[in-house]
Amino acid sequence: MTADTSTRAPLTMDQLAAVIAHDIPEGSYVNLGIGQPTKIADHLPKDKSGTVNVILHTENGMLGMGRKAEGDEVDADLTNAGKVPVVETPGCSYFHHADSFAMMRGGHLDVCVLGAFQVAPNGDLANWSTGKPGDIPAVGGAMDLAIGAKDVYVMMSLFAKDGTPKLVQACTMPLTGINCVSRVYTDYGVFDLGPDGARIRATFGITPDELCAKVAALHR
Amino acid sequence: MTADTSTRAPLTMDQLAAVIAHDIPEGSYVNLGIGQPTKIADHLPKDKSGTVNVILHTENGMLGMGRKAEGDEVDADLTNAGKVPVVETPGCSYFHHADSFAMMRGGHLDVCVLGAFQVAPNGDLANWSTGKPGDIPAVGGAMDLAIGAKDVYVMMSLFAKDGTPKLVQACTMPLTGINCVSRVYTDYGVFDLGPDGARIRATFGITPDELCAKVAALHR
Amino acid sequence: MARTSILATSEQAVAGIEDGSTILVGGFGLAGMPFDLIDALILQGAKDLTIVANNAGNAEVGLAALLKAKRVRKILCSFPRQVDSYVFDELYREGKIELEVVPQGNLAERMRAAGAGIGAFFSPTAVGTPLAEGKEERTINGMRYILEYPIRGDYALISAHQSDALGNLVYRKTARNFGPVMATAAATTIVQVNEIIPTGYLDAESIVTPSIYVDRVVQTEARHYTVKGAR
Amino acid sequence: MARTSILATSEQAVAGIEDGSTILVGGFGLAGMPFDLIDALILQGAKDLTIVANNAGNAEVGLAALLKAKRVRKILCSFPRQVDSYVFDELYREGKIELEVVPQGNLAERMRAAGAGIGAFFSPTAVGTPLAEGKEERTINGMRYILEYPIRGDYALISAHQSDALGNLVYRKTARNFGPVMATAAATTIVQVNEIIPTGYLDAESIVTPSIYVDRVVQTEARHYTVKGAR
Repeated sequence: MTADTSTRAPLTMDQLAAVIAHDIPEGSYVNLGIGQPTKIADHLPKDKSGTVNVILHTENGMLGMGRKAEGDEVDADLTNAGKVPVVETPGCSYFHHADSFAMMRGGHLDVCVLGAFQVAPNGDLANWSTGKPGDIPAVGGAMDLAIGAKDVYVMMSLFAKDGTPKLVQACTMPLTGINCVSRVYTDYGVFDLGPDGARIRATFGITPDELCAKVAALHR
Repeated sequence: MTADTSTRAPLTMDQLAAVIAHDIPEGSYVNLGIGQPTKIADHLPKDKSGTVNVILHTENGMLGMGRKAEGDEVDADLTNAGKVPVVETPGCSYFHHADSFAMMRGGHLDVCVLGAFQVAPNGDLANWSTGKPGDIPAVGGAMDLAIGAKDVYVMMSLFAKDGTPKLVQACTMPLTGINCVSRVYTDYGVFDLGPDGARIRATFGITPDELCAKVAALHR
Repeated sequence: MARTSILATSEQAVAGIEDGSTILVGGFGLAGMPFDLIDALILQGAKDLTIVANNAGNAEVGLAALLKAKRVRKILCSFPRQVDSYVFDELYREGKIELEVVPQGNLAERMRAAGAGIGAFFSPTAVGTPLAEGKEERTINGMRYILEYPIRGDYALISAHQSDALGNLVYRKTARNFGPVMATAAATTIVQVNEIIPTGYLDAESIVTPSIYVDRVVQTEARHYTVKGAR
Repeated sequence: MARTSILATSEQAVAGIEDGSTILVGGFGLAGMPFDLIDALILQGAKDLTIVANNAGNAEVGLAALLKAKRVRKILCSFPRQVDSYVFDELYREGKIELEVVPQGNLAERMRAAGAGIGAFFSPTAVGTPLAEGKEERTINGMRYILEYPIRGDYALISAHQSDALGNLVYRKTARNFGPVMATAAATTIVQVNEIIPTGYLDAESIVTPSIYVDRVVQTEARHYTVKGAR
């Protein structure tokens, strides 16, 4: 564990991305979900030669995805799962959608990091639909990603805009997957989910006691 | 239909191979089973430029399989399903076993020609095991091939060594597939299998009446 | 499947597509979208279509143009809502298009099953979620799975990078996406390619879609769009 | 799966294989057979093995040598009996090896299912035959299917043509056969290649097995055998 539990303030999402990046073991195969998790790519540790030793999977059909493309590098045939143009890295490979999702479903990726609306201590995840009437349902690869790696991490702000915690005792929004999340990274702390519920792994700018007072799903 | 029903004598297996080759439409994708059916490849019609316009599939992972390799052409990495070294044809492609059998199972091949121990008028096929105790069972791709094309043809001698017909009212040997054979090519005649049973399409060196007298599964 | 036809125009390539057909449309966002085939299909006039695709169109090109022309009765896709899916959004809110949302991996695997002759398969994706409601569930070796059925197309419209004269295809980068899967899952597969090259010029080891899956090919001018506002 | 190890010898490559392991062994006849890995496994000594392969060995090389060394308790394969399978034939007739015959396409698809996280699938192959006895059957859209379950390996031993330093693989001609499927279906995939080349030298469009499926690679001298008496 690398995060200093005595941090003065909650982390920004960029700082949190750096924390997650540091926790991903070298040599891992990783899928970074659309949204905040894509920031993690900028913080992955480099070796002496400047090489990032984590291989990124993008579910639209590539291993060894590189950074966002700039200027002349933009190639409409080469995008990430968020449809943003990206570049190749040496040793990258392409495959079709059935093969790409077989790679996830088959449990071959080491880590997948996803955003979330709600997570519960039992590992249930809600991140595809707020369930509000009138919303257009759109799941994309969210349900495949939720079960698509040996470890599924969530990266999110701990509190919603209305101040309610997004780590909840039981998800009330439509589920993306059940018992699938093993760790939750938030601006106020990191939580390991297991048979005993959510265990505090680190806190940022808040004490464990203060956190437990604010988040009913947490207990010491 | 091309075979002359007034042939003086039953056909040799090479002559029968030529009859089958002539019946395969130009442009077809075809799998020729191990054994007698491989002879058909030598008789496939050529266009003015000398090109065979039938594309051969071999279930070990290739479309566009060519003839047997000779001398220096032999490459241990390139064999047919009978493990005989073969050559490429222009436009051939390679794929792995799961993709190769998906191609068959998915009904993409036009014609598959198989040998048989027994065939019944309902299209049941027995060609993988005589069912004798002590025999080592070995099925290979036989059961996949039996359902592996839009049309499954059988090529066989009409009579076993003991003189009994191999076109039988019901197969007594272990089945390879059910209701799968649509046409049977034999040295004495060609039979279409359909809802009304086996219909004589051509005879070789024998009259339809003589044939019906010898083969109980046939009737006029 | 009989020999692949190489056609001169996109209009010829989409000829005969009937009203009410189910059409698999390649592409992930705009990468791999068969723009010319769709434009030709709009001119051709087939209506009351069921479309299977990953998205429900971006801006007003490709699939979005087909939706805008009111030719689509129903769409099966994984991710209709995007920054620039306003054509679909409006039709959906007005109740003028039916939507069935399918998780992306199940969408791909269900088409693969159709092409591979698999009757149905047990998938772990979506177990315990609203998208599994009404579906058969089974526990196998302690894991929960949902039974999923094949998705077949009457037609597939896809794009590829190159075809040889036999119809063997190679793709380019992540534009490959659904193309190779859809090619196996449709009764008639229609492909637009950037280039048709003589048979024998593609590496036999590198052919991604063998010609057996390809019915019609047309060479078109490559058009590239990126999704505006993607981030 | 952590980064692929590039090893100096076949002995290192097969280190740690435990007695009683299930091992997927690549090759169709002798094409694609990982001869050096099997020879190293014989020296390594693991016994009581369950082998999954297409055949049950030819002559006395490769898989046949492993059988001859009495290391194999059971073999799952599609086609044990061949012109030169006398090692297996004798063991089988003496009751010294257990045999489970699986149709070739189901064998491949069951390993694919293991690699792809599919819980089980309905296959039309073998319906109504003795090999479907005792298996669950279901009629879907008027067609009869048999439920088939994944086949997983503790190890896969396969051969490929080239690997880059990351472990991406390409194969050569029909020696590709079961390799790419087995690589996905085993907990640990061990590959012998004719050549290891620097990363970046393989065409990204042509890589058949991405490095994620490859755990250990060793470069060996290519050995080629053809099946004697095949016709």
